[in-house]
Order: sequence, then C-alpha cells, then structure tokens
Amino acid sequence: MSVLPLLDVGLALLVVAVATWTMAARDLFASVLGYVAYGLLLALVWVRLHAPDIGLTEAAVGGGVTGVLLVTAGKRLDALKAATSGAAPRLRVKILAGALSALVAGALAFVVASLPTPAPSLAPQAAAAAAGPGAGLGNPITAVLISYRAFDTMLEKIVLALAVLGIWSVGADAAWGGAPAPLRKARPDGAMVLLAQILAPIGALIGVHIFWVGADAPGGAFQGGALLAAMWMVAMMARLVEAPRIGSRALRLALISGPAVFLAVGLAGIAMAGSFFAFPPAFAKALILFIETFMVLSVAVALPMMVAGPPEGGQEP
Amino acid sequence: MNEILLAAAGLIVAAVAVGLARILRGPADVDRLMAVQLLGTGGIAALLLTAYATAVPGVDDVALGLALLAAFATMAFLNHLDAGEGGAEL
Amino acid sequence: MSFLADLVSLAAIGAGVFFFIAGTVGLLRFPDSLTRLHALSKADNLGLGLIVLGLIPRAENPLAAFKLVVVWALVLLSGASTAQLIGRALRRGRE
Amino acid sequence: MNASLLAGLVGAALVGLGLYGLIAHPHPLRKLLAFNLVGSGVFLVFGVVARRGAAAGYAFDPVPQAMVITGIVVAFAASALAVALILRLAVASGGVSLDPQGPAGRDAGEME
Amino acid sequence: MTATPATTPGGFLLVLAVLLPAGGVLLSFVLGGRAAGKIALGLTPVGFGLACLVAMKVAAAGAPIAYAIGGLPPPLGIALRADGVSAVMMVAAAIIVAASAFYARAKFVMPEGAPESRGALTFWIMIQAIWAALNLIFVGGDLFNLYVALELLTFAAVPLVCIDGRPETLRAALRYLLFALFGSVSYLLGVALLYGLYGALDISLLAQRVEAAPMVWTAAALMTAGLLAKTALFPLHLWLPPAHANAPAAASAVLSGLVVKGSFFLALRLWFYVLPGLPTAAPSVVLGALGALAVLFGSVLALRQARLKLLVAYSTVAQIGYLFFVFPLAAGAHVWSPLGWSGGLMQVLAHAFAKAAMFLAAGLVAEALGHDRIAGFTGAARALPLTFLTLGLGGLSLMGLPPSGGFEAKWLMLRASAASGQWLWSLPILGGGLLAGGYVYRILAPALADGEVEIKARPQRSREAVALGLAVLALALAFAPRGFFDFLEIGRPSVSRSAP
Repeated sequence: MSVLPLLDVGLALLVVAVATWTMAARDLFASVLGYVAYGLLLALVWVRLHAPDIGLTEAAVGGGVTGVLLVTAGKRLDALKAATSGAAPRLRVKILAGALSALVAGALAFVVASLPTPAPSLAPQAAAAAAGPGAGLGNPITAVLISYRAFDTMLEKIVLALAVLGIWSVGADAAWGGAPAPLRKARPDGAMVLLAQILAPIGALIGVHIFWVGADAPGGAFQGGALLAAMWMVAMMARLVEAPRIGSRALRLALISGPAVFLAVGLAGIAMAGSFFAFPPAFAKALILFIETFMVLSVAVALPMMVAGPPEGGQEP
Repeated sequence: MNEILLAAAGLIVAAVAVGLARILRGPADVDRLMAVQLLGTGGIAALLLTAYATAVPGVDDVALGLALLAAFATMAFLNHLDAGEGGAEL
Repeated sequence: MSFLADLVSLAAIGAGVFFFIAGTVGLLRFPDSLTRLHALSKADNLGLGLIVLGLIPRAENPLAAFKLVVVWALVLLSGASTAQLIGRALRRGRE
Repeated sequence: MNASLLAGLVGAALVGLGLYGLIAHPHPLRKLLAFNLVGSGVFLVFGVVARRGAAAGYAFDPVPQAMVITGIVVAFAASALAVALILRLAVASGGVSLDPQGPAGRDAGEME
Repeated sequence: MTATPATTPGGFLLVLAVLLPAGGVLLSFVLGGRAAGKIALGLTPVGFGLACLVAMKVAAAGAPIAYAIGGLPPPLGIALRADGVSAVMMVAAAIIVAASAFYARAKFVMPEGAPESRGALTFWIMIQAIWAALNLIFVGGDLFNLYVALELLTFAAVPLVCIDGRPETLRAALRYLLFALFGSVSYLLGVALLYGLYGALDISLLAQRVEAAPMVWTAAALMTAGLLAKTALFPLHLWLPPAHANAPAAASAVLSGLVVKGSFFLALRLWFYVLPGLPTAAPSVVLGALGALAVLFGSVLALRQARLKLLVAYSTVAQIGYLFFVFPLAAGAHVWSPLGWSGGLMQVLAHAFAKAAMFLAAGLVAEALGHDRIAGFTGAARALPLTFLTLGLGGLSLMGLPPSGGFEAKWLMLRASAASGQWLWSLPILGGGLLAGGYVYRILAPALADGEVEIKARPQRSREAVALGLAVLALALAFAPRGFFDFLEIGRPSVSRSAP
C-alpha cells in the first residue's frame, strides 16, 4: 500500500480540524492564529492538487499577507478593548444555521462526488491556442490570465485599486492625503532591522524571479508582485522605509499602472491585431511581459497599502 | 525510496499537527504563535519531501515563498507588542 | 555511489524527522514560553536543515539544490531573528 | 478515494463550516474569517474541477486554476476592506457590534 | 436561442461601454479629486451616447450584437452580448448615473484651490466604477466575467454607503459588505459546479448543454441564493435599509435605482438564458413567493418608519419583491410569457427612475429642513413644491396608479397572471399597491397640511429639476409604444415573438 493516500487523508483531516478550531475558538486572537495556520496548510493542499501556481498564491496571500492583515487587526482590536460585538445568536438560530450549513455541505459533497467522468476540460483548447494568442507562454495559467481571459484580469486589477481607495475612504477627513500608520508603529529593534535588511533584498530578488519564470513555469505577475509586496511590508515594519502619503501622485500612478497599461494595450489591440485585447503573435510574448511588469508594480504597491489601512494622523472626529 | 520520503513527510505533518495543540491551549499568544511557526517550518519540510517524491514541477518555488514569509506574521505580532499595544497580555 | 547517496539521504531525513518530533514534544511539554522557544528553534534550524541536507543529493540540477539551501537559509534567518525578538519580548514582559 | 475527490470533500466541509460561522458568530472579524473559509472551500472545488480536467499533456485544466488566482486576489481585497471598516467602527463607536443601535433614525436625521 | 456569431458589427461598442467608465476610474485616481468630478461629468454624455448607439444597433439588427474579446470565441475566450434588455438597461443606467452625478455636483465638486477631499475622490471614482460594472453586467456573456463585474460593483458600492463616516454608516457598510461577499462567494460556487459539469461558462454555450439534473439545480440554487443576497430579496433584505438610507442622496439613488438591479439582472440571465430549457416552474413559484413576502414586509415596515430616507429604502425592499413575480409569470414559452416579461422589465425601469427621483428629492428635503423626520414635514410642500411634487409623482409610480411606468408594469403582470391562470399573484400585486399608497400618503399628508417649516437652505432649482425629470421619466414609461416591448423581446431565448 502506498503512503501517499494516507498523507492526503491526514492533510485533509488536519485542514478541516484547524478550520473547525478557527470557527470554534473562544479567543479572537487564537482564532486568527488558527486561520494563519490554516492558510499555510492550504498551500500544501494546492500542491497536492497539482496547482503550484495557486499554492504560491495561497502561501503569499492567503497565509502571508492575509496573516499580517489579520494579526494586526486582532491586536489592534485587543488594544482598543472594543469588546462589544453584539449578542450571540439564540440557540434556535444556531441550530438552524447548523442545519443549513450541513445541508449545503452535504449537497456540495454529493455534487463533487458525482461530477462527470471524463471531466469536461478546456485544456485541449488552451493547448491549441498556445500556438496562437498565447504565443510563447509555456505556463498555460499565465496564458489564460493575460491572454484568453485578459478582460477578467484587467478588471480584477481595477478591483484592487477600488479596494485601496475604499480602505482610504474609511479614514478621517483631517488625515486625507497623509500616510497610513499601522505598519510603522514599531520601535526599530536591532534584530528586526537586521532581519529586514537581509530578508527584503533577497525576497525582492525571489519575487522578481518568480514573476520572470511565470511565463513558462509556475509563478507569474501576481505571485511575484505579492512577494515584492510582502518584502515592502517587511521593510516598513522595520522602519527601513516609511509608508508613502496617499496623496502622492507617484503612489497613485503605481497603483493604477497595471490596469492602465493593460487597458491601453487592450485598446491598441484593435489596431495591432484586429480585436480588443488581442496581441499580434509576433510580439505577443514581449507585450505580455510588458503588461505584466506593470501589473507586478500595481500588486506590489496595492497589497501593502491595503494592509496599512487608511491614512492616520489627523484628529478623530 | 519515494515511499520513505512520503512517510517522513507524513511523520512531520503528524508531529506539527500535534504541536498545534499549543494553539488550542495557549496560554499566551506567543505560545500560539510558536505553534504556527513550527507548522510553517514543518509544512515546508513536508512540501519539499512530497515534491521530491511525486515530481510536481514548481514546488521548490512554493517552498521559497513559504520560507520567505516564515516569520511574517510573527513580525507583525511583535510590532504590536513593541508598540506597547498589549505587551502586558503576553 | 547512488547507494551511498541514498544512505546519506535516509540518515539525514531520519534525523530531521526526529528533530521535528523533538521540537513538537518540547513545545508541548516544556513548562514556560522561553524553554518552548528553545525547542522550537531546534526544530526550525536542525529539523529542516537535515531534511534539506537529505534532499540535496536527490536534486535534479544545481539550481534546485541551490534553492533548497536558500529555503533553509531563509527559515534559519527568520527563525533566529524572531526567536531573539520573542525572547526579548518575553523577558520584558516578565520584568 | 483519490486526491481530488478528497479535496472536494474538504472543500464541501469548509463551505459548511464557514457558512455556520458566518451566521452564528456575532463578531465581524470572526464573520470575516468564516467568509474566508467559505471562499477557500469554493476555490478548492475549482481546484478539484481543474485537476479532474487534466488533458492534452497538462496535469490540470488551466482555466479554473487561473480563476482561483483571480478569486484569491479579490477575496484578499475584500478582507482588507472589511478589516478597515471593522477597525474604523471600533475606533468610532467603541465597539464592533453589527446590530443597529436603537432606532436607526437618531434625532438629527439625515444631514446631507 | 438562435446562435449569435461571436462578433457582430457594432460589437466593439460593448467593450467601449465598459472601458469608458473604467478608464475614467483610472484617470480620476491619478488626477485627483477635482479632476475626478470633471471626468465623471464629462463622460456621462459620451456613455449615454454609447448606450443609445448600442440600442440602435440592436434595433437595426433585430438580433443581439456580440463581441468576442481578443478575437477568441467562447469557451476559451470571453464574449459580450447585448440584446434588447441589455440595451434598455444600459440607457437607463446612463440616465440615472448622469442625473445623480449632476445632482452631486453641489456636494462633491471642489472649489478651485481647495485640497482634494476624501468624499469627493471616493464619490466620483466609485460612481464611475458602478457604471462600468453595471454595463458589464448588462452585456457580459461569461459567468465568471460576470462574477468579476459583481465584485467590481460591490467594491464600488460599499464605500459610498459610509462616505460620511458616522458609526451607523460604517456599521451599515460593513453589513452590506458581508452580505455582498456571501452573495459573491455563493454565486462563484455555482459557477464552479457548472464549469465542472459542462466545461464552459459562456451563457449561450451552457444553455445548449444544461440538463435537468440534481447537480444543475444545486448550482442554480447556490447562484440564485447569492444573487438574492445582493438584490436584498426578503429574507436577505436586512442590510439594505440602513445602507441605502445612510448613503449620500446621490449615491442612494444609484444604489437603490440601479445597483440592486444588477444582481437581479443576473438572476434573470441565469433562469431565462442559461436554464430556459429546464422545467423551472417550481423554483419560479418559490422566487415569486419570496417576492410576495418582500412586498408585504417591505411595505409594512415602510409604513412604520419615522425618517423619509428609511421609508424610501424600505419601499425599495417592497418594490424589489415585485421584480420576482417575473419568474412565475414569464417562465417558459407560453402565450402569456411575453406579458410577464414586459411587466417585469417595466417594473425594473419604473422603479429605477421613480426611486432614484425619490432619493434625490429626499436628499433635497433633508438639506432644506436640516432633518428628514416625517413628523417635522408639516407645511413643507408649500415651501418646497417641486421637491414634494417629485416625491408625489415617484409615489404615484410606486403605487401603480395610471399614468405611470409602475401602473404599466403592474397591469402587464396582472394580465399575465390572469392569462396564465396564476391569479394568486394578483393579490400581492394589488395589495402592495394599496400599502404603497399608505406610505406615500404618510409623506405627503403632513407636507400638504397647513403649517410653517423653517427652511435652512433653499435647494438649487437645477437639482430639483433633475429629480423631477427622473420622476417624469418614470411616468412617461406608461406611454412606451408597442415597439418598445418588441424590442425587449430581442434575443430572449426560445420564445415566440408575439407582442402583448
């Protein structure tokens, strides 16, 4: 008997157990840490599903950046002693919620178990198109993201910009235009500074590497950008760099450069290749890398800005 | 040989899973954090072992990403301790 | 040669697994945060280090071997730094 | 039982767990964690669909995998927006209760 | 459904209709608050023109127009398609966005030399983003692309709710966000299952492939539940009243008039375009029944509100209920289906214009009086005649009295329920009208009574005119010619082309 299925079952049980703990924990911060552990485990599950691209995304975003976001939020809520969270629902509601959840989970399990075999797949079409619109990309996921479903990817980057603006807009009027605070609250500590000084440049290199290989191997603009984002956050936490002011033109340009360049190239597609968001096969790879470079920049700037939160410094109303 | 690598991965996952009991028990947030960090390291080890046994391409980059962010949440947590926001609850 | 490499791998990986288990036991059984921190560091540094050592002979190319070493070095760096930071914070908390 | 079916069942369990938390937890940050559980469960279902669609020399169907990457990005952005709202609410009102406090009217009424 | 080619002449207009406001968002972000207002206002006529062009192309072709993005047809690529309903919705969205933007100038256009303000940048960018998202929802042909559009809509709409920053607005925004996120993720799960079953997400491809199977019903149920949460159909309506009542009036008009219609529109797409070949009678009755409950609860709660904006918001809960009668009344290919379809779409349009008008008017009342407590309205109609006229005319449409779009919608629905023998639906349709009469009376009666109110600031005539214009449009829908209803049928799957 092979060991692999045992490993899979063990991992599956562990994921569900940690998820259950995250939901059941009494203590808010314990629950947050449970979620961070859960994010790490999910990266392993993704690798087992032959999805290293997603594993990398989950490791960088689900475990890493989300972890910092939630840990920061949990600690700040503790510090604010903002305990009033509304009454717990009555038992009747809980039973109903449990029944509904069990029903949904059961139906879903049933559907997943009875998915058709052979499974329908667009992999053959993607392989065929790899010679044309996604020319020169060895990583089919990158081809899907930047070429076949370019429209989704461009709009999703606009969603990121909107989220940043939405987060800024929650701040106080008096602070508008200033810099966000939470990442630079620490007193610079020798060990932290040293760690950041070594980690950030190495991490930045790895981020660029992962973006660069993403055309042909697992990785890509989002994963590379997310790692760069994490390294910028590390540098901010150690106060090697300060958070930028949200009024800064350069910051805003960087935030929208990804979708803006994507949109511009997409519009130009009608002149170059006869259709919006089409790339002439001769330059497809060069154009795609060009767009991706700006997407990396946008992601690397947007994620830290989202974690850093609204600008602070003005008076609370 | 591959089976041995997988068995090693399984043992490590099992070990860190037991270690997760610290998240349950605490008592301090730091103890919970250490359990998460152990899980991170063990996860990387298990990931590498599985990758070498099953030959899924690109897994070493996932491991790189995880290693890069191994201390990420801990840094954020310590930041808030140092900022004096809740250091007493350690 | 390949037999020797396998033997090195087995020994290193076995030892690595042992340190992970030891680290876990320490995390669970040691009486206070500082000693638990000590146990954790052992697993971080030695456990993963030995696993990496065991996998290096099996790496397909030098780049893959190099990545293994980088992974270990990164975990070592992060682990050592945060251990120091946590330790200092714990001591401050005690005073 | 193969790995993708197993992952699918995990996905179903996560959706159920998260849905329960979303309804039953009064604290918005806990609701946010629950939402993220549901989200990752849904992504796992996508991942299962992708893995089952292995064909034409690919170990997976790249289309659903690409969708998961888009989805993870959007879910993170949503979490960040929710956290900003929760923290701001905690600062502004001293609590994070989602229950409307008293008659939503307030005597000032709507001030444009 | 007749197969539409991947790209038709004029199809590029659909891409432009989405990219124009999306580009406006990006440009506004860089150029800052003052430019943002100018960009948004400047784009409204262009967008309106584009929407009209799309409508003309659809009318000229007598068939949907389509565009395959990147020249890649589905299933691998993404297609955009506009049929009669899409074109009408795009035109309506352009009008309401333009009216709200014009109305909002007084609040959010910044004087020369002033530093950028939080509210201005947020409002102008988010309203453009809502517009882009709605246009994409109206023309999107791919279920995952539509998911991205739904998320775009959520991220644009939520910050508008808490733009003034008071704790209760933050609470409303957070509740809205959580409901909306649940809605998106539930929708996305259904999308995943459909892809797993059929390997495609294109609406017309799926329509050819779907069969009546438990798995399809599960997917449809999940997607519908998600969309209902976003549309605020009873019992998932709890987030709506605080959110819509607390946003600035110009934002409320867009949120109540248009944003909830976006997710409703996707529900229509799902049931009438993806699943039309399936026996959908039972789920249609469930949706209709929820609609009836929404009419009842929303109206009764509206009757009990002390504040004008909350009353108008609860009225939205009720009016959303009416939309869902379209499911039992237009399902399948019966002679009466076009009646139900026309009635449902007429209700979408009539409510969009009437409600936008009423929210703008409510905003003017609140500005003029310094409050919006109904009890303090005594004599206000004499001081603010145009604004209360707007509220009255909007109310006329909500009640369903002739001549109004609301009357036309309810009349068509009543005819469909009679023709189909489903006469039970006429009870909530008529009862809801009576209740609406009650809450509109509650606003107007004190306002028309004798009394003196203190006017703090007299509203600008132009802003009163904008609100009144929308209310007049809601009435003018009653005079929609027969050709208009034929136009709504263009591209509707598997239905014989017979006008009411």
